[in-house]
Amino acid sequence: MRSRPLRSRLTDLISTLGEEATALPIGIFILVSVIKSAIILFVLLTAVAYTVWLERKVVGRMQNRWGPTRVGPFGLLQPAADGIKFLFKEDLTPPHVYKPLFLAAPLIAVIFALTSISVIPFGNSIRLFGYDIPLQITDVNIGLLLILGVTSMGVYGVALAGWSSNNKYSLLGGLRASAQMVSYEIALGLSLVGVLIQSSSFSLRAIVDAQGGRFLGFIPRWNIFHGQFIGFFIYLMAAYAETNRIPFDLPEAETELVAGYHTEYSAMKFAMFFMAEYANMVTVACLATLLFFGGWHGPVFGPPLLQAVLPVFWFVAKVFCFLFLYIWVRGTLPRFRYDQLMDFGWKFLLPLAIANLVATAIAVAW
Amino acid sequence: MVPLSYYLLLSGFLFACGVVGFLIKRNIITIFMSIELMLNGVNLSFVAFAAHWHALAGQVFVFFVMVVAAAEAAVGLAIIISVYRTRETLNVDQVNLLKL
Amino acid sequence: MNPNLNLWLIPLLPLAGAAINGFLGKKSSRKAVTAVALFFCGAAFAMALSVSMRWSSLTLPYHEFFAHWIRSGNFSADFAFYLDQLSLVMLLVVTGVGFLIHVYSVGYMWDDPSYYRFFTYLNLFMFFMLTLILADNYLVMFIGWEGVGLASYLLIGFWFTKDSAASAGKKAFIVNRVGDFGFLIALFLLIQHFGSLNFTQVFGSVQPMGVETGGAGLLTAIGILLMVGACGKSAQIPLYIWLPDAMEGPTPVSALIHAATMVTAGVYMVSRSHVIFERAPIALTVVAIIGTLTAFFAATIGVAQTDIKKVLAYSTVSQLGYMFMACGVGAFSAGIFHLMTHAFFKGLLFLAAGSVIHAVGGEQDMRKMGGLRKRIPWTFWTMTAGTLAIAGIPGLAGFFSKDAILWRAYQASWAYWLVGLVTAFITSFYMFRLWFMTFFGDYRGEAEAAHDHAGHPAHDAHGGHGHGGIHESPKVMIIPLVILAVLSVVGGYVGVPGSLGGNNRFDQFLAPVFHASTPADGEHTVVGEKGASEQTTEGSEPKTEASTELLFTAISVLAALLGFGLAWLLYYKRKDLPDKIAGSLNGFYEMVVHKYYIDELYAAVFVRPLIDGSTRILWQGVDRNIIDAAVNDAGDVARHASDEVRHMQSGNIRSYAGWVAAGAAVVIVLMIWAGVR
Amino acid sequence: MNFHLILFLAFGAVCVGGAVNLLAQRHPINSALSLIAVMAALAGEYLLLGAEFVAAVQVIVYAGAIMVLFVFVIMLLNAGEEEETKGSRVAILFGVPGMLIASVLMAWVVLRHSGTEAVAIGALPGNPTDLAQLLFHDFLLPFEVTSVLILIAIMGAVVLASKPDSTAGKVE
Repeated sequence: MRSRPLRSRLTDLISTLGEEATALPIGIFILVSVIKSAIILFVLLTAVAYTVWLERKVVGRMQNRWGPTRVGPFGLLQPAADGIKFLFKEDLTPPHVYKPLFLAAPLIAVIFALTSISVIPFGNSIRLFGYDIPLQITDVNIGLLLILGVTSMGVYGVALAGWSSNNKYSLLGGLRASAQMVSYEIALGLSLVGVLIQSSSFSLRAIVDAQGGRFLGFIPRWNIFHGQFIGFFIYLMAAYAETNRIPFDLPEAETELVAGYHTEYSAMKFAMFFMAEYANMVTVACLATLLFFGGWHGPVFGPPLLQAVLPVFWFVAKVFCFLFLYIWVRGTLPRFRYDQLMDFGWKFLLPLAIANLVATAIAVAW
Repeated sequence: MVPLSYYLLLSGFLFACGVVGFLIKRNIITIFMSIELMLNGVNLSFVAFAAHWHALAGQVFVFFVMVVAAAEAAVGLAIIISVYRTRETLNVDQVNLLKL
Repeated sequence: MNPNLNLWLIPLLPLAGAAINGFLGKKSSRKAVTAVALFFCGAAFAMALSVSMRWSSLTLPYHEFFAHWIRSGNFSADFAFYLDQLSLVMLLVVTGVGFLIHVYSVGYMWDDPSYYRFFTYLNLFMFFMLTLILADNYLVMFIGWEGVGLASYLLIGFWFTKDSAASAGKKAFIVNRVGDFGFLIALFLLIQHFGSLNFTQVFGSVQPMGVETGGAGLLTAIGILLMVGACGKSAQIPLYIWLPDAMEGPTPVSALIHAATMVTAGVYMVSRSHVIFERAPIALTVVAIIGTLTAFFAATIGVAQTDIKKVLAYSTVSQLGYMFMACGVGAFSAGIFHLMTHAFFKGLLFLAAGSVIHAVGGEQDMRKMGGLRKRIPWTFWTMTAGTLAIAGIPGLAGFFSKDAILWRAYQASWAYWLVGLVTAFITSFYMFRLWFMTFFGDYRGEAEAAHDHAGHPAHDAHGGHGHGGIHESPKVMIIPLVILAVLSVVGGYVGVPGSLGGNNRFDQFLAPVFHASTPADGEHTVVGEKGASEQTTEGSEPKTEASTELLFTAISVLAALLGFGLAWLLYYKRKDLPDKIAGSLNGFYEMVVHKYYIDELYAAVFVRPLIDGSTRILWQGVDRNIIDAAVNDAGDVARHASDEVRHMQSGNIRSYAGWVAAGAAVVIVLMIWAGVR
Repeated sequence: MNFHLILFLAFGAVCVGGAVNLLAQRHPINSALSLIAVMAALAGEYLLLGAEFVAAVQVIVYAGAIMVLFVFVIMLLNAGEEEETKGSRVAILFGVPGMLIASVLMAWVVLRHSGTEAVAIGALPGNPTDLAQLLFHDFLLPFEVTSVLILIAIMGAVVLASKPDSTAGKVE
């Protein structure tokens, strides 16, 4: 795409943003993009809501109780009820807060959380109405970097919320969050470099494409089986920390900090943090799937319609597995101490990530 | 198409804002941010020139500037913390003695 | 092509010895030190001998290149060695006599606590001296030149705890610096005018030049400056004053450095530069006059000295004067001949004197000796050989070489000859005076009684052994004496002049060096009084002159015998006479005893004004009122100015930033202004 | 007007607004957020200039790491609003006007002397492979030097920021 001749200024501009420009007329491109955004937003928010439901259910079962059961069958309508509840609760703003940032923080958190999903491909392109439409809002050739950048901005939401609340628990939560996220971002980024070296591209689609095929006829050629197991391990740990999930949920450690950075938040503002957290979980799970588990690759069979849907199914299934893993870990593991968390990040994960990087580089260079 | 001079003007404006910020701000952290602003202004001109002359080396220099900025931020903020620890102020006008 | 002679080994062997002894000697036994020193020195001698064995197969001059040293523009100076007949003679003399003196020193210095240090220095000296001799250019020669000065300084001040020795060392060093200064300027002139210091190149450039007649030209200047250097090193008027004081060093040092080798470096250097001198008659005349005067002057001082080593020291100065006289009249080969024989007999004399001093327990005053003939027969007989040789008694080495010089001096000017002859007479007189005073008559000292008490000066390393009173020296000291005595006797036969039936092989041997480069035939008549000498080669002297030469030989023999007779009369037959004569010659005798008050004169003329001038003008005037004042005032100005300016340093960061920004703005405006204009 | 120019102006407006806001705000956290906005907008400008990788790194490193540090420090030290103190007259009297004059002059020079040459989007491939070739091959030595620099900076920061008594305790 970099050597493509310049056609018009507009297509040119868009060519830096996505591949579709040559395939679609501009009007339809915009239309399709809007539709895709809407669908994905809807799906994502639904997924977020039902991840919460799933979590309550699974953790409940793990703790030998039922979880939500009253609203709808199996409590399936519980997320809707929760949403309504959040919307109608009184939106308190404590008097001592720094108001502009107190209001902006949840927005920042949720916006960046939702933005990062935009470059995630869910499957191969499908043909609709004679056009090739990729299952992705936009395919940027530095997609992975973009996700990293956007998630790294997400820390501001937490940090600013903690600070603007003007409350020592919140402040401590914000400080912990920013220190923790900056620290683990390094390990996270380095764990991805191994994958990047193997696929030699930043484009998520290209990375997934590089994972097609099999070893020995039956082992999928996913990166996790392709020498990146350690990379995946590091990624998983760092991702837990980045999303402030147990066992790294120090910023909101209830036993110490009441509720950490969102102690002062209530109603919809609190819901936004909640959404941001689960959206981030989904993003991270998607990323893990794409980078280490072959994305939408999986057995494809059956009639054409099934063939079109199966890749998406495989993708969603893998993401679901990750989300389940999150919940499972939450139900199982205790919380780290803060110094343990920092030691783990700097003294174990980071050197391990560097070693993995060096080993991968040597292997590839061989 | 945007003329190179626009980029240069923007870059110069950012730089000048950085200098002025350095001069008029009293909070040592803000002063530090002004420096980052200057560096960003310079980076913009690097990238613009890289595009203008079709020389990728210009972009490489941006990385070096970023590394220096990162190093500077790390050390500078550490200094700020230790200054604050001893003087309990961030106002540079009150930090004008080398000894305590 | 020439075979590879590995000349570099010759100087480096002693250096290796010096290094080993210097670094390890302190912990080693005396025997080990002795072995190292003698081995490396002897190896150098063996190398020199092997070189001379292969002499006939060599094409000369022989060059040996080792490394580039200085390369700057067109100028270059390399580490390189150069070997021709002249170098070979020097080489053999230095290594041979040096080795013998090393052997002698083993006995002489055995009891000295700093035994290893002595041999370290001695080997170091050998290294520098050999470098000096073998140098391919003036710069390498200068290394050796300065190096022997250093070694000499170290050895004169060997007993540095003794104040007089330390200051004698310093004196030698400082006086030498004066001469070196002249030498250096000469080198600079050479570089400026010939762009090189390499002997071959310099002489190659000089050779086509004519003889400078009308006044002083470049070559004259260079020649005189070189002579200044030679004066310092070879103790000529006016820079001879350090040599007598140098006798503070151990006697082997006096023998090796201040008689046989180092002091002859000046003669060697002048001879080496003969191409320059031959074209600068004024410089040659200066050389001749200085040489002649020194010879006479030093000899007269020698008459009145009572210290046995001082007598020999002045004798050395005097003999060096002879050598310069020879050089000055263009008889370079005669000078070198005398240099060689002098090395033999003066080395012998010093060593024998050392043996005498050794025998009488460190006493150096001849008035307290006497009658030693029977007690120390070996020393007596070897010393006799040396005395006869220096006095010019026919058949011994000194006779031939001195005769050659006098004959050539006469050819130049009768005045040189006359002074030389008188000097020869005086030389004979004071040498036999020494001989008589030391070995004849009755013993006047108290060494018998006080031989082993600790009262006598600790120097000259007598110490422990020889408790039995006056005694002969150990064999290790006697053997070198004997060898040198033999050389003193027969050494002259390599240069028997034609008039005595010989064919002067020495002169012929050196002829390629000295005659290959004489000025072109048309020029030499202009040399005037020296013209005759340069025309002729001694080996082929016209027969008509042979009888004349014989006559002159007879006259000088007569002078020598006269000196002997006078000494016999005064110091053997009528011992009361000298005091009477001294009494009658009251003022003059005092003057001679005090060496013509030259040291005092120097003190008055140079040292006092220097000290006063330094104190009054340089220190209190220039230093305090100008230099210090300038510094102090500059400091005051800076302090006052910064007192004003320091208010700028408020400690306020923004203030600094403001200055920087304002300055940057000014620079930017200037740049834009310059660009727009 | 064209699309490219519109985007440039939009990002540029954010830059300018952010920079001015940085100066105008009294509270350091607002200044920091303004600076983050400037940096993000600059990343957009880099995209327009075809420097995708630089844009991404700008966001990750500058906005995502360096500025987080700033915010962290502001939070840690609980920095309040700027106090009005009598600072330096020099800065106000000479520095600011001088700088403004110089800026105006430079702007004038840039406008007067630069031609109508335009920078096209995507004209320069800012793709990571070519950049890597430059960075790890042609500029290897500077790269290594900067890595040493940053290592030293890390150590310096650790030493500086660690509490004096805590290090003393370790020595004992």
